[in-house]
Amino acid sequence: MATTKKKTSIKCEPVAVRTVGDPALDRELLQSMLLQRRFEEKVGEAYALGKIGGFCHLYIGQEAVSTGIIAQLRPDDYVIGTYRDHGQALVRGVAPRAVMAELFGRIDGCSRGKGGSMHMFDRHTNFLGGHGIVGSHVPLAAGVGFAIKYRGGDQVIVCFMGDSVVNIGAFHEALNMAALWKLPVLFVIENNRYGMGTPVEKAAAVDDLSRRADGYTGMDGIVVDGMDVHAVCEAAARAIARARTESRPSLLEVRTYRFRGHSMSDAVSGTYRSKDELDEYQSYDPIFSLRDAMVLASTMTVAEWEALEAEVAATVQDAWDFADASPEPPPAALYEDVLVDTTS
Amino acid sequence: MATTKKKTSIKCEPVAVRTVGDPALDRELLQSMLLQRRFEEKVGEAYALGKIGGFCHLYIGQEAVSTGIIAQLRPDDYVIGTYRDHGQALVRGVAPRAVMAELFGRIDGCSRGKGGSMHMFDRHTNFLGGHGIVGSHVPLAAGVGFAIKYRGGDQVIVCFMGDSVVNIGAFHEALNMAALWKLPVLFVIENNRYGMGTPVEKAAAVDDLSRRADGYTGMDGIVVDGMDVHAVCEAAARAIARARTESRPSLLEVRTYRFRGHSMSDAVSGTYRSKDELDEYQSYDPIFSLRDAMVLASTMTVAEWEALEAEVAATVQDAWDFADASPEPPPAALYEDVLVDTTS
Amino acid sequence: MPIITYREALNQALREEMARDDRVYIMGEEVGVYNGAYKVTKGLLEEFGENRVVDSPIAELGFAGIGVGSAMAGLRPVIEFMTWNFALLAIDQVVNSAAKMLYMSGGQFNVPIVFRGPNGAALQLGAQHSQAFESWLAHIPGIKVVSPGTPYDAKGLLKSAIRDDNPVVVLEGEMLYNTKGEVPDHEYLIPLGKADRKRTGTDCSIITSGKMALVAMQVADLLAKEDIHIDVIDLLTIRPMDVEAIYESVRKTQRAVVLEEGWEVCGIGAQVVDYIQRECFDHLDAPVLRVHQADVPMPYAKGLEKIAKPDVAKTIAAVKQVMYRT
Amino acid sequence: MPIITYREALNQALREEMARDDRVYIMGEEVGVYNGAYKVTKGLLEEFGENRVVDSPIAELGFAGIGVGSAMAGLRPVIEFMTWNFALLAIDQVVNSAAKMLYMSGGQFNVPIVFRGPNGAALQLGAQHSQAFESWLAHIPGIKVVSPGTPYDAKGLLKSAIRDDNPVVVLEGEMLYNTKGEVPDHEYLIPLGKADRKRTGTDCSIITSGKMALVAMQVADLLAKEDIHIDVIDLLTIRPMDVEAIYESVRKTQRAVVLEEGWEVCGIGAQVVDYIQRECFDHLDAPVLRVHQADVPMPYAKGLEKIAKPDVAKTIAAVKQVMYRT
Ligand SMILES: Cc1ncc(C[n+]2csc(CCOP(=O)(O)OP(=O)(O)O)c2C)c(N)n1
Ligand SMILES: Cc1ncc(C[n+]2csc(CCOP(=O)(O)OP(=O)(O)O)c2C)c(N)n1
Ligand SMILES: [Mg+2]
Ligand SMILES: [Mg+2]
Repeated sequence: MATTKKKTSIKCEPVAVRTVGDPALDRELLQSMLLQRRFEEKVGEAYALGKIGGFCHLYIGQEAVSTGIIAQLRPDDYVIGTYRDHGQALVRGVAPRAVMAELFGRIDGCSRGKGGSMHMFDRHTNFLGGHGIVGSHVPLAAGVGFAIKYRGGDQVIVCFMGDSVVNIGAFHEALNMAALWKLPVLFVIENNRYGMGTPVEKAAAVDDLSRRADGYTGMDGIVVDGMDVHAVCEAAARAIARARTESRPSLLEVRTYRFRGHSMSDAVSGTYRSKDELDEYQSYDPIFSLRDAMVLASTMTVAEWEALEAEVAATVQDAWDFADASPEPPPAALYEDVLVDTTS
Repeated sequence: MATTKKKTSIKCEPVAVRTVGDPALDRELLQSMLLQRRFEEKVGEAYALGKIGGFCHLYIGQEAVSTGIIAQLRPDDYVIGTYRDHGQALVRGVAPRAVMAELFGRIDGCSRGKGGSMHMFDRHTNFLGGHGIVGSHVPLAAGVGFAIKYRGGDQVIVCFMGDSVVNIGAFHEALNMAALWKLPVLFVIENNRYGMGTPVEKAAAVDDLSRRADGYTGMDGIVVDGMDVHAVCEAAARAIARARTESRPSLLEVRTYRFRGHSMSDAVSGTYRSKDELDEYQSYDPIFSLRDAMVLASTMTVAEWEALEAEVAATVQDAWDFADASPEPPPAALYEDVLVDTTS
Repeated sequence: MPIITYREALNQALREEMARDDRVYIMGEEVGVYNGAYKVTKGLLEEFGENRVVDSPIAELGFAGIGVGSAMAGLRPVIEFMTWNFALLAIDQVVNSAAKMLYMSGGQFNVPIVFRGPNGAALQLGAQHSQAFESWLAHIPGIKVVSPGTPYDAKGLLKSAIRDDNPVVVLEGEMLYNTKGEVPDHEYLIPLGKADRKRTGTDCSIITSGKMALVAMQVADLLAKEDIHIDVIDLLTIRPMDVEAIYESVRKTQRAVVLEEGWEVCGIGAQVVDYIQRECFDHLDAPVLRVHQADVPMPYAKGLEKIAKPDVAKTIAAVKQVMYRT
Repeated sequence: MPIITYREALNQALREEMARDDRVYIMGEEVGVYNGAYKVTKGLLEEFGENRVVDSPIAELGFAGIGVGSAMAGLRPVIEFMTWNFALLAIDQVVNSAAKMLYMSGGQFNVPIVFRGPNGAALQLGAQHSQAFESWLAHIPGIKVVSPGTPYDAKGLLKSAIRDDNPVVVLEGEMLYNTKGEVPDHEYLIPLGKADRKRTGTDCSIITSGKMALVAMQVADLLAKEDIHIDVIDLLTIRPMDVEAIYESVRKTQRAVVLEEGWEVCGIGAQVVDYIQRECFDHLDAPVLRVHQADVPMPYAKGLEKIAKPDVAKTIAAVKQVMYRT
């Protein structure tokens, strides 16, 4: 359940999903999360094989956040995020083929192979990237909110960011202006407890990250359990409605956890976090806990689950095959896309 | 009186001083404020005569802030501030001659004529400048606090800044680290209601600037009437003691007003603030209201006041004469002070 | 032709483009109620309203980013930096967001934004307020950089900058705002990427831009009296640079001086020298010389500041040296 | 002599200087518990404790400023930027605080600080993570800039940087950390401001620094087989630059190629060209050529990235061209 910052408590610490919702919706949520999971597991394989290079940040464990939030958006809304962007891209509707091809650095990638893992973009779904400098996309999100308001539209932009962003200046400058000018932005902190190897409490002098909204009049600060996709849906729906109808920004802290290392070169556990801690959080897996609750409540059969797995596996394999067959960008592409040669 | 942020109220809006304190101390406070006032009036004259160039930001109206706060410091403490720095330099003990010579761009200036109005520095009094980029000296202050703590000292650094600083990233980054690492820093917001021509409420999405401390656990947020030098003294003494003995940072918002334009080219009133508003605040003049209260309470005679005026006038004239006689830096100075040629 | 100030010329450009395209808006510190710190945006708030002339908090990184974000969503922001000195705080948004968006999105998101404001030294503003950043900005692929020296150029280039679908940096000069010049009544644009030969001469080229174009013209006037005829190439656009105009001039004069406001090391002049020696090697009768700011932070003291700055005398000395007339 | 990695060499330098002077401390993201994003600070937290090896939040502007403030108060910080790409957020503190403090305080406050971290591209990190900023930093008076290419140079220069009483920027290379080389057991320092002739030859000079010094050495090896003998000048310090070493080399070889990692326009190479043409004009048999990154943001795709980067083949082609052997 979404709670306001005043009531922050252990309820917002990740726990396993115990409730079920509308069966059809639950199935969609499950499908959306599972696609991310299986897709990224495949990404891990491709990386090991050298088909993907550079920095690659997996989202595994955090799927309920993208799924729960993006599900509340309209097609004409906007989404922007960090380098940990595969999950959001997929949920937003960027084709798995295009995401995989981008990871493979191929011409059919959603950024023509020029962006890579950290820079997924897609004009058709208003997916505005994929940004690599911590905090720097937060003002961009406020700018999109500004443009929406400027035109008198009722769209919304959701800005995903990591927990460490609350300590960087760009975040504050953007929050201040979003609050001052009442921009329709939902700022989402995916608090997965670590910024690389640094625990949140060693970086932020605040117990509850959503309290960073306190310095900004008109900005709601909300905390929600990010392992419970229903809770995420509900909190996001409210904040997005507020943004859409009242043009009011919110800061939503989602408590989650990443099950993999920070990037492909980072150990899963051992240095800055313990195996025990990891195991505990894995027991709250947002996907399997929803599945189990559904099976328990008989809103899904084991056979249905297996069919879902198979369907997702096929999609992911198709993405891989497509990416693998897509050509590298031709040498001439090097000098393309530096500038456009139009004026208006 | 100092009040905490919870009780912010009209009490913290500038009003005239109505109380007196210890007569000897009051006389010192009055002298300190009057020196700043008369010194800067002279600066205005010198500027009009072309003896001073560039940007020049007068402090007139805000003297109770520097006087009340710096009076609480020890000689081995540190002070750092903005481009509006003449007042703080004088109160901290930089010789009026050296400040005036700096303004005149002469070799005997406290920064050898190379800094100018915005960049007063003085090693002997631990006066660390005089900085021109809004917000950028706030991390420097945290760094000095870091150094104090590193060495296990019990000094304190006071960082003066304008109201618009609460909207810039550097401020937040510094506050977070100061709170996180418990650094002995007193952050002082001189809320004179405008950043150039922009009223505070058009720039900061927060009613009470000291609330910007709320996002930082362990950081006290305090508001105080900056026209009442006693109130400033009291609030500063408490915050400085906390920094010195508990190594805890505070954010002190001092409500004040500048009686002159933002800089020499800015009209005193008419564009962004009304003559009426200015008049009202001038009726709370921190200097004359203290004088009047003292005369009323018979802790000072009119003759004593006149003697004080004369003494200050002589000091200021001496500073002018000194500055006027000081040579310009020689051409060779151009290439000096770019790098030191020592190692250690 | 009407004679107006550089400030008015910029103001006209903004007004005309805002009237023409309602996606164009202005954001920055003091641009509205205050009419701009240097009054470049005078009257625009009144004419276009709060929605389109937006007074921002002092938050350069934030509002530069807001500009970029809004451009990604279809607006055409003109972001005013009160001076480029403060833009260092926002440079990440210029370099990492604006300049790279098109490329890293594989051509999907262009960023039609203008970042403008005064660059370089005025008078006695000291070390932190007197910097010229043209070479930094010119270093970055994915943006265009213009640096007008006259009212005519300022208006025509700013209009083109606003219409350009790429990020364009406009470097103005605080010392230029009051300078005057002819500006036609009718609408005109100056194409980005084209230099302007401001004076034709055969003895030596001076390659320059912005505020220094005025210095170059004074130099040309003075030297003409000594029968030395200068070809003055005002680059106008610093990136992409009109190298052909440089080559043509230098191949004719066989001697060149590059005059710029900023520091020497890796300055614009270094790049111009590189182009010249590479393409006009056999035409050169003397090494190309450069005139620039002394390699020190800007001092406050009047006398020191004066000798720190590039000026007419230093430029004349350089011309005479490349002509072996010293 | 022991053979160690570039990473270990830097680590030794830090350890030795921290042991020698307890005012030296390290601050940055992940420098402590994590042992550094690239493990350069490995073991230092354990050895020197939390007070001296400080894990900071992600707040480049803030902790760079904290470094400068602490240096004004007598400490000797070594600030690690996880990469220089992120240092753009902090560049105001480097340029406006660290570099100008001594000057604007009239000589009162020097800032003995080191800003270090990897600069330039690694492999497929894309546009925002693959930038080389040496020319930006070299542009600024009031700082020194070093760019070591080998373990030996890295150790000796970092030690000197830490002892220097001025702000010093140390540009490392992510691709260099695993490279190996001889580093003596005994203590040594490499003076800032002195170039190193890494290979002696008479046919052409290659002037370079940092990671590109390794490329230059490969080029020299390969060309030696064709009886072309390269004089390799590794600048080591980019600011102040050892111009005498450049002049001496070019006066001997009469031909030069400048090789750098970053973008062309106003790059380090442009400045080197300027020095050469100005001081060695009559010695030059051919225009100086430059090798550098393609003038585009760095693409992710492997093949595109490869052709965007300066490399051995491009450098050989440039050498042959200045020797008219194409
Ligand atoms: C300004 C900046 N500094 C440092 C980095 C290097 N870096 C990339 S991700 C990261 C950790 C971010 O942690 P968090 O915000 O919690 O997001 P998460 O990775 O957990 O999703 C760091 C330090 C960067 N990309 N940008
Ligand atoms: C980063 C930055 N942006 C803009 C400026 C220009 N500027 C100088 S002072 C000022 C207003 C500051 O107002 P405030 O903080 O309230 O201080 P006050 O002048 O009232 O003392 C501005 C916009 C600057 N110096 N630095
Ligand atoms: Mg995190
Ligand atoms: Mg103010």
